[in-house]
Amino acid sequence: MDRRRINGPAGATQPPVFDDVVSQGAKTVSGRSRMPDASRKMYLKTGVTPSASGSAYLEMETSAKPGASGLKLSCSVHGPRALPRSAPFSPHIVLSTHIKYAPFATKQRRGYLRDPSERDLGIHLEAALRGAIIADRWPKSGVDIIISIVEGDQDRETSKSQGEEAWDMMNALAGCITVAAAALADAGIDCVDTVAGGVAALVQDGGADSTPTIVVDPIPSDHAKILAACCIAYLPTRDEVTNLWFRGDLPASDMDLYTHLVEKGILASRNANCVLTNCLMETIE
Amino acid sequence: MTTPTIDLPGPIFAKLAPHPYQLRALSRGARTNGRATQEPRALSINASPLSHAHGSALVRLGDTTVLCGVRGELLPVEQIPQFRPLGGEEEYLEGEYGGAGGIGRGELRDYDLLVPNIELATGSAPQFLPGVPPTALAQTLSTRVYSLLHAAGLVKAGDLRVWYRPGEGKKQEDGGMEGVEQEVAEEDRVVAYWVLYIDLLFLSYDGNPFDAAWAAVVAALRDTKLPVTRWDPDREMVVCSRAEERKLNIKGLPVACSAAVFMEKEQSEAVTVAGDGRNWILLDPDRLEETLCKEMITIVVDCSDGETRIKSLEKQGGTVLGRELIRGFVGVAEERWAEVQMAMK
Amino acid sequence: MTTSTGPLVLPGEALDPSLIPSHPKHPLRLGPGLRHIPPSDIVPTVAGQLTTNSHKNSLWVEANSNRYIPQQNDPILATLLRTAPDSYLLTLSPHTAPASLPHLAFEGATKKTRPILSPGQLVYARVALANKHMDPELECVNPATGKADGLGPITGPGCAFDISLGFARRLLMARSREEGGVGVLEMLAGEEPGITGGGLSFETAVGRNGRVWVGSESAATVIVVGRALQETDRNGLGMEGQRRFVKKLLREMK
Amino acid sequence: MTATAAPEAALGVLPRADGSAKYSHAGYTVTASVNGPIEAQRRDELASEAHVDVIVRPAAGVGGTRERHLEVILQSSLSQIILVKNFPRSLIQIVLQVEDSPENDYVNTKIVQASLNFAVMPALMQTAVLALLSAGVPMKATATATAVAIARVDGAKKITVDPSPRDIETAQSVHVLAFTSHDELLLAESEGDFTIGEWDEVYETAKGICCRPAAAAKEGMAMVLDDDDAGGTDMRQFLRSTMESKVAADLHWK
Amino acid sequence: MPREAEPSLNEKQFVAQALQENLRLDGREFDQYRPLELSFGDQYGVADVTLGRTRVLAKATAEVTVPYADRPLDGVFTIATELSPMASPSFEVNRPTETEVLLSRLLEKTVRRSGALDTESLCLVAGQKCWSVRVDVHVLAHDGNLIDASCAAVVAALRHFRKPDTSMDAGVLTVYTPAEREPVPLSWLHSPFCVTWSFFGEEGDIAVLDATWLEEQVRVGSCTVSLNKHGEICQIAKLGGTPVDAVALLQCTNVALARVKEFSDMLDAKLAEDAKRRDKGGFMAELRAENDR
Repeated sequence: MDRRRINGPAGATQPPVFDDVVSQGAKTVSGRSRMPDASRKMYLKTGVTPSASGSAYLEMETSAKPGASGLKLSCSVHGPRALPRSAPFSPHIVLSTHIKYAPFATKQRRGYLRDPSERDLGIHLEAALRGAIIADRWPKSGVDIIISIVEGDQDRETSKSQGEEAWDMMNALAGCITVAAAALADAGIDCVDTVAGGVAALVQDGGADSTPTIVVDPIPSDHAKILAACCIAYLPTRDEVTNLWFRGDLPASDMDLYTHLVEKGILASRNANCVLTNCLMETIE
Repeated sequence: MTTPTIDLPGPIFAKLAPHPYQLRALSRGARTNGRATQEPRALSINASPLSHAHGSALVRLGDTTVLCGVRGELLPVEQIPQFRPLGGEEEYLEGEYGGAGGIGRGELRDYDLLVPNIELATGSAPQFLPGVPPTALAQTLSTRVYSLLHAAGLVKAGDLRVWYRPGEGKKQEDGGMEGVEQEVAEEDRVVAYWVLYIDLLFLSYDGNPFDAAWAAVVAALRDTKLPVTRWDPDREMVVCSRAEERKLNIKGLPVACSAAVFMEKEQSEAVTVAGDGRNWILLDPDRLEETLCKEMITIVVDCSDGETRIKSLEKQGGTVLGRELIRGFVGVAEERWAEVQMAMK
Repeated sequence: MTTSTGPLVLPGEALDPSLIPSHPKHPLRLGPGLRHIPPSDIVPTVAGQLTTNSHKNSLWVEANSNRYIPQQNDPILATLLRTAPDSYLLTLSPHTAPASLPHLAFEGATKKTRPILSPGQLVYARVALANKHMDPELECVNPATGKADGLGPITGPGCAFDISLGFARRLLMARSREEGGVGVLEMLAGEEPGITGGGLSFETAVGRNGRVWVGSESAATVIVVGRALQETDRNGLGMEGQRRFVKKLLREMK
Repeated sequence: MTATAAPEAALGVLPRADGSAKYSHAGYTVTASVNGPIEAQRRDELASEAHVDVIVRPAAGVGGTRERHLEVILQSSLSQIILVKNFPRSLIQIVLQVEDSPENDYVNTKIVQASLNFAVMPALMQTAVLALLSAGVPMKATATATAVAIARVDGAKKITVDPSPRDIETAQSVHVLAFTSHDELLLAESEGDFTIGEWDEVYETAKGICCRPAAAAKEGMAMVLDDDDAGGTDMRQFLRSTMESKVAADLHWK
Repeated sequence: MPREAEPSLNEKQFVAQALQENLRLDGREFDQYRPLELSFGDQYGVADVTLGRTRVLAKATAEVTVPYADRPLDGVFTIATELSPMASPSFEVNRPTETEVLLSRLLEKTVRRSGALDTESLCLVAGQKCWSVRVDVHVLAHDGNLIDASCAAVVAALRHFRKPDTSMDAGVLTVYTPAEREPVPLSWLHSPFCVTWSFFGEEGDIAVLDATWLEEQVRVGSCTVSLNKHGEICQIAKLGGTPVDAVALLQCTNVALARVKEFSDMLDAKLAEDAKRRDKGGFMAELRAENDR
């Protein structure tokens, strides 16, 4: 019981149980409507939080499947500002990243306290950005990067039944990286390059024995099975990867599969990067 | 404090000496944000931006942006320790809206069926960074929304009840407290309640949080559709239909209207003593103005059915706003109501 | 008797002009509990009894309280907190910012001869400087004469007792018995006829900050004096009550 | 116990606080302590004035958001009447402990999420003011507060002063108003459903209780005890007489 | 954080020295308590205990709740001790000090673990519904010996408390409001009290009861004995401090028993007296309830 919030009834409340899902547990595959290399449409806008030094809002086009909506992210950047006296000396800027799902972001209501998965995302994001920021330009100072996941990519029910939340988290992370990059640029914090995030996955749509294919920007509910996926933070002009998160297992048969997957991941982040640069251009004009 | 003679560039002056800055602006007839004292910022509402919530709304009040999501979850009566079935349905009928025209009564409050919470710590402003427990401001806002929800009787208790009707239609003519004692299994009975989690997320903060938050709550509730439910006796649980949804019956349209009093004297020192200087009533104050004002007022009015009903009045932190000014302010609130009503459409 | 007592006043109340003394020569002097709001308003800030002294042409609000607010020239009984490079830091009352006592503010003190005090030491000092924007400053020497006038670190057996500020003021009155209505000390010292077993030998140092020091070779005496003072203060004993209580104490001592 | 009983107050009930008061009225009993001016903590130190810290503690259960709200309201109102400018960088701490609140015999109360009804506000405000006076904290003015409820009793409008929880349940609107001793509206909190006309009536009623001109009050102490709903208790006179007895006790020796 | 004001060296030395001469600053005997006063509030379950200048208020309340999964047949019983700045500005809300932790632990052991309250009697529907009884301890003024005063207040409050009446029929639980049925007392098994000794002198050979705040700041050690009037010891706590001779401790417990007997008798008397005072009130309530039906 949190004495700083309004706590609602003492007894446990349950999310609604629907007549249809009760009967059938199996998940429906809507099937992918995009080309393997095509990312979903992305909407990006900076300066949504004027009082912050920089901010950005990102929205992913909603996928066809009802109930599963698009990703909606709001990011604000505060700083650079002097570190508190108590903090130890730091020759470069100290990034603190904070990612939080809104209570209504997912099918299951989220609590107000950060859970481990949200912390993980924060750590990945931190790693992805550290490679992009010119950190030594602000010694003894810190910057806060705060992202609210207003709407999660997937409805968690399906991802739960799949038992693989990670795929959602990867999509979320890719978005977070891109929106954070936009917000940083909006804050005028010098970066070596515009970093953007992208996801590629190895999916198996046609039953167990079909040959798996690689797609970018996957939506788990579109695919029967996701074997593996990787989320990549990538600096296009320098051709550098600042963060790579791989998960799943690749069939031993094809040695190059991993490399292909990463390449596709980079492709995905390139796609995102186009949107990012366009958005930043507009703001300049 | 007097206005410096050297003319600094606005932003710097504002930072160095916000009060004289504001004072100078006002004596020139406009606020630092360019608005007239009685001029609110435009309010835009966009309904159901969220897909996972049962109802939602995004409200923009100038640079204050708040997102409200309403989500229903089911609370079986056996999960309510202090639950007390009343008699037949007749009993439930009295006191539909939060009860007997009175406030602080009925199931809504007793069983905590409405759970509003406000989150400011989203980096919505430099002073609201995450990782800290809700500030006094956040807690105060949540409480105000909570009280107003009940006081204004916005939500109908009936909408949140889940009935089990074994013999559809047929009713016992039996009510009263004693009705409780011989509870027959075959009677129609309430088996569960919907609990509405009303979560408010500030994406951008530039003052006057309450007006924005309250507008978002009302809009989100008006947007809320709960799935139609039935009690499954065999599985002993409430089952919802995917196909059918029911809108909530939201009573009236209460609109919040806030203002702050800016005193000529920076220090509230000379309050109550002659010559405490000029003062301005700033409608819909922004972040800077809030920090410069101590006295605040919020009036919540509802003009839906012709005459103006006041749902809440909160004035504190000063002695400028007396009876007459408050009476006058009701008029301002009425105008605001009309504007917000348009925005709600 | 030049001081006359007026009615009860509450903060912010308008004063009846007839109560404000108007002395031909002396300027009007406002004492504690009043503030002057230009041009001509005099307003009470605390609840108490409006009191005037037509002779000094002064006006103040008589009240009692517990929280000491430093005033220049007040004698106070302070506890040493710690030592700073060139001054000692002392507490006048709990939870307040410490007051500073320069190392050289003692009788005949030089870099070499200054007294070395250890934390916890009680010091009887005078408030040399007090204003709301600075922490108060103390001295243990009369700057005019360079004499200690009884100020300085408190040594020898004895104990300090907490009393109300009003009571401290009464004890400090020139004729504390007649004006302040405190007789216990004389009674215990045996200067009061009809009280047997008096004649205790002890010394006292009263601090305006609501602390009184009682020193004596005999611990029993210290305790009796201390209790007599606190009882008189807390239970508001009149002369007769004091007499009775003192007798009781002396009986117990036997 | 009964809601119509006249208010009662005792000052200085907490021996170790600078000021304290116990106040019971309309079924509420609140004890308040005031400490200050004391040293403020870094985080809430104000350069030019004292920080007024208000803490409200429910009788049972842990305080929640509701208590924070009450604290914020009281804090902003009390810093208006306290002379905060006199004590820069310091802290004036007011702790309000609810001891009893009228129980509603028709409901079994929930405790875990203690949420004080805002009809407790007048009691809190009054106790705080009394405690401040007893602590001798300099103030610009005093304040008085009251609660009023409007109910529809079979069609007719009924205005109830100091409503009981039962009244509040069935009321259409509940109002809390506080006035300074200069008859200015210091605080106004209303919730429910009412018109500005009704609020005017409420205002009149409340003002009659909080700001009865001293002249009327002078017509004898009887006023204090009179508590018919029409007039209601004369809060200002009550405050006065309470302080009179306190000061009389303090200055018994004069 | 304003720290608690330390007494001056002179005071400390004097207190210690005086004790050597069998003298206490307030003239009490070593084994003498300050006058203990107990009063009950208008409502059931409110007890106000003053011990000299120390004052503690305890309020007992009850509500229906869900029992802990691991103890389906037990009710919930909690004692909440949260020291507020009212006791002293050095206490902060949500920042437990050592004093606070110590106090709550001792009350826990003395009252809760000793089974003073029959928690099984609080069970309403096994595993589903039970009473949650809660005592909030509010320290209003702190002039030493919080433990003994608080314990007395808690016990008094619980003995005085009445919880709403309930009935079960056809598996339906009804909790009656006070208007419908007079509330009923808790099923109480025994009344433990705390007696705290403070030790002074190099060997801690001087033992003193009911120390004041000043004495507590000078003492070299302390020991709290909790027992009921039958001489059954619930707990003994001597947490650190100068070692004390075991035999001396035994002596202490004997004296403690005598004190506890006095407390018990005093409490019983007060309760009886209060019951008489309420008798009429109770009757009125009955009437009110009648009219309601």
